[in-house]
Amino acid sequence: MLEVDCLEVAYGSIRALHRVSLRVDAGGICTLVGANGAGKTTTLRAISGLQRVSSGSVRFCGENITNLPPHEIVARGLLHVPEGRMIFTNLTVLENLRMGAYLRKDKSFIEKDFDFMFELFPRLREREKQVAGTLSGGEQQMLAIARALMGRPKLLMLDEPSLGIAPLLVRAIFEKIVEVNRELGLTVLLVEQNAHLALEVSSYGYVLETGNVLFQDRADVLRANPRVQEAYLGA
Amino acid sequence: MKSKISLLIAVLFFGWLSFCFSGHREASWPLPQFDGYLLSILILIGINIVSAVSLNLVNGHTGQFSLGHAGFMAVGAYGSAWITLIHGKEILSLMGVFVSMPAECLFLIALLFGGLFAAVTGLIVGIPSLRLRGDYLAIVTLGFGEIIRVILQNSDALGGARGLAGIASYTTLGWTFGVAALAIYVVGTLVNSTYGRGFLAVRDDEIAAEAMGINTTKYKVVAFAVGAFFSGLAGGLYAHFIGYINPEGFNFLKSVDVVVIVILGGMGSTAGVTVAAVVLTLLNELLRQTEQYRMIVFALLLIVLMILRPQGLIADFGRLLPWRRRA
Amino acid sequence: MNEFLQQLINGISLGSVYALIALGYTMVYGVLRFINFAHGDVFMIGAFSAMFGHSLIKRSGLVMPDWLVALVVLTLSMVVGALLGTLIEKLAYKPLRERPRLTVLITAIGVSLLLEYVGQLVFGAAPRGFPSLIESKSLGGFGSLQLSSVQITVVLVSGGLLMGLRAIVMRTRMGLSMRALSLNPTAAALMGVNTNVVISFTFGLGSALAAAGGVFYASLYQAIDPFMGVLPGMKAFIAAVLGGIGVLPGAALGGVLLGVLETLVVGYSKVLGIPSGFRDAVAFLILILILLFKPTGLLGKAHREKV
Amino acid sequence: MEEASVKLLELTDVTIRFGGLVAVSGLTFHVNPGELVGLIGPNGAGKTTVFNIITGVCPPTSGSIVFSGVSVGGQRPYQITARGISRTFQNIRLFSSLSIFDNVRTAFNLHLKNGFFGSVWRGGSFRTEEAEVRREALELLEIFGLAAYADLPCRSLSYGDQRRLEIVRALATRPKLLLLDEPAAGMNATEKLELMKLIQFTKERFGLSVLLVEHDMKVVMGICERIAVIEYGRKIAEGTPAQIQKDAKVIAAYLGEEASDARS
Repeated sequence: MLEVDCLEVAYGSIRALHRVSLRVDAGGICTLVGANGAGKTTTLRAISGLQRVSSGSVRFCGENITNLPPHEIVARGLLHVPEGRMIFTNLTVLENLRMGAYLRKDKSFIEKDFDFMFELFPRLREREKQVAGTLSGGEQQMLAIARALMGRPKLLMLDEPSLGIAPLLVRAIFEKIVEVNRELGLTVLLVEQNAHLALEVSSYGYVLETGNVLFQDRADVLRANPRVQEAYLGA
Repeated sequence: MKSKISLLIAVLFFGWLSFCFSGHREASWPLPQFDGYLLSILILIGINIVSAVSLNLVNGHTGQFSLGHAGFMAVGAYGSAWITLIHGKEILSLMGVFVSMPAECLFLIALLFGGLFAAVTGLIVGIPSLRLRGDYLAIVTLGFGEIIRVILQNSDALGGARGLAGIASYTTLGWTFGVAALAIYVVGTLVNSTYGRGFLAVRDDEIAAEAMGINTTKYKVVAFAVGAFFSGLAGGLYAHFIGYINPEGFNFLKSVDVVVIVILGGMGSTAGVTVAAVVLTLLNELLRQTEQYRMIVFALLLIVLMILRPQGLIADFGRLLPWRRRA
Repeated sequence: MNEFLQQLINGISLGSVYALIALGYTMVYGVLRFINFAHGDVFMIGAFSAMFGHSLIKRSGLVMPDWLVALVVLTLSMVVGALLGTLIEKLAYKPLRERPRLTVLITAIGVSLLLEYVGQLVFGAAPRGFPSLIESKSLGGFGSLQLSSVQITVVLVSGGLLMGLRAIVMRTRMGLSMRALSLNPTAAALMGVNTNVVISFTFGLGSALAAAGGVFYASLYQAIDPFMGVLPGMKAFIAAVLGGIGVLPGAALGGVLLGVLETLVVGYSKVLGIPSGFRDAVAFLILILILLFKPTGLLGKAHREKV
Repeated sequence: MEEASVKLLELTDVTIRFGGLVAVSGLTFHVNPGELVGLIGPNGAGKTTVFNIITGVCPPTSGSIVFSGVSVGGQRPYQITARGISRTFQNIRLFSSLSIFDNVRTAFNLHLKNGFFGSVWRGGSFRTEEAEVRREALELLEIFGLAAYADLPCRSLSYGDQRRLEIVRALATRPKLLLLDEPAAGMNATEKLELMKLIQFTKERFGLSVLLVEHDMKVVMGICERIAVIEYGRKIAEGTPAQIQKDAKVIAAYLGEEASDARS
């Protein structure tokens, strides 16, 4: 579904990504793990058009989307929940969801999808009219995911959904991600520092280090890989 | 080291110029006699060098974009004219007994008074506004400049909107280029020292500068005061060159004139700004017949420059000099 | 008391013009975080378009009721303003999207000077009389209180435009994307918002309001010149800062407040012991005080720099 | 009295709020002279905020900060640097328009005797001082292997070297305590090994204490003598690397719940 080929990104003279290649197959959950500064976020930003790619290509559903502006990539069904959630703090929860459906024309279905989101995340229904900035970190993350789902994506990219969220909620959010993946058949590309949890829910994984893909394998194989454990536990 | 050599050459050159013209409005040997028009252009060039080099310390080296430069020039112009015009006779009669060149001494006192008064104004404006950054600072300094103008307009003792006329023509090429040499020397040496690199550090990254032990507020205030002092001197030179000043002559557009020179020369480049002062003063003269086109040209210059070459046209001028070329 | 009410009315009518211009500053600041220095000159162009539009209609021999002429002229100048605003954005500011804000500010000063001096070249430097679009008559009758039809119309129509703007921003899809963009441009782009289109629209809308402000200002003072936008432009910017830059109701509040304060200072200059010549300094003094003591403005919120 | 003089830096019950958000709450911890302490925690736990509190960038809402027996809470960053705390930044903050040499030279500002008038007058004492600064700056650059590039613009350095230059610049302020904010970010395995050596070398060579914020466990566990773990702005554990690796709370919060059974 998503094919990234030899992606290179440079900030000024500093190269952030060196020829990163990865594939995400339809229907699965794929994880990118790696330390801070390894280039995970940059990879997602390059895929969704937020960051200019200096060489290499990104293909989505067979179509070349390299260096297209973000709104055209969104229009093709690739949605990105960015690091730090980036919800619209001064808009209400409902308005945030409405923004998620920005490009959709099917008005009646949008209303139905609001209900679906509120079923998926009941906490959001309680806060429908509230300004999103007043939500807790976990609720904001749920809102960010729900907002992206409102765009009816084919592929959802999640950047660090556990960032700054209490462990109990992290569990809950990961369960939702799995639920969405199973129920809607939605493909997910996940970036996560909590490698164990992320690999537990995923089918396939990539380990990034300083802008390079270090390993790639089935998630359960990666979990058993001593070098992955070492990187995360420092043992 | 090499930049110090070019600085020294510049200072020597202007010093020599000022020596040639000391005490007279006309040139003496070894320069040819200038006619009045050429002379006045040269003096205007010198005054513009002073005000642009001093504004560059604030806007370029320290990165604090000020749009109120004309206000400080006004303070210097009015301050010095107030001395020569209103208290001139008293001071002259006091000095006449002691010194052989009373007029020059009077002018020196007047210039210094204007400059110091402008510096104090700079401190008053600077200390509160330097908590602000970027475009906010620009607007507040513009506001202070306008307030200075409005105060002058409404002070009857200084002629109100009519201004002051009949100011003695003390400004000579010697004085002008003497002050220009001083401004270039002070700004040049300042930023070429460990202490002075602090100005550039403040411009590059204020938070990192503070973390490296630099009192950023103090640096900004010093830049403001020194910049205001020299623009005050420029104002004093201007007043005693034209002989007539009014508040309208120091409006926002006057500030823009100087800003254009600094931007064209390249913010933070003393050599570039000096050259730009010469070029733009000449351009000004060329376009004087077609005054209505002059500002259009300047405006287009600003826009095109910002889009294509924001570092200025002549910023790297110094590197073109043979002794500064690097392998 | 009557005199105070009179000053208040004068202040509110002037203030509603400031409010219209201030909205443009605030909207542009909201989406692009820079001060569009040329905004006051769009205001000037708006006034000139109204003047030419008016004479065009008169010369064409079309018979229209006065209110319709006024409406057509106002609409025309707003359209011209909107086109000019989007054009300026496309040519001068768009190439600088990723550059430091100061670069954009300097460009904006350049654009402002360009409009003023091209205006001077085309229209001449001397002030021209502005036609009365609506019959100017006194609606007095409350003792010595003078209410002119022009003042009332200006206040009412400005109020209407403010309501219209509020409706666009709060109720339409475009308004939603404008708000989203000003809160977080990255997230807006990730929702599928074409940021270039929204930015152009914001410039157009703000500039149309400035043009309308120009028509009203000219109607109040009945004279226009190429530099008429400089001071009202700066004052409107100050109004935007006073109300909290980036906050729409703040701009409206700041505009009216500034208009009233300024008029009161002039009206009571003798009592206060300040020469009326300080009228223009009042606004700058307010700016300096507000930036020093409450830099976020009356209705604004604080931003923090990330280290 | 006796105890206070033993600890170099001591934070007591430090809390900071931004608006409604409590970023750091009731944090108490210390650094002893000559110690290398690590500060770890998940992303967004408030580690960089702790640095910003210590260096005066964000003054704490409540609590006390004592450095070398003097309370430094509420002082401006440059004053705190003058007392002997220097730092690097998570996202490198060099003076981008200055050369490598000038970046280091600028950090000597604090100790200059010649100010404005000295720089303009350029008398004997000024020239002696400039020569001294030059010598010391080059010496520092020499130690870190950057002297050969001294005149190049700092932007021309590689990422790892820019981080190194930031450390050199911080050392030029002659600190007693060096704060390093994620020095290993963006480095590969070899560079990280070099960095670890560099930090230990720097600490010994200049007799410093070091407080290190770092994500890379290998680096932290490898060189720190003591580690404090924070989560949601609270300290949840403190101890030697070995203790921290066994701490159930840390494993749950930081390494992921499944970490305990994945290790074997």
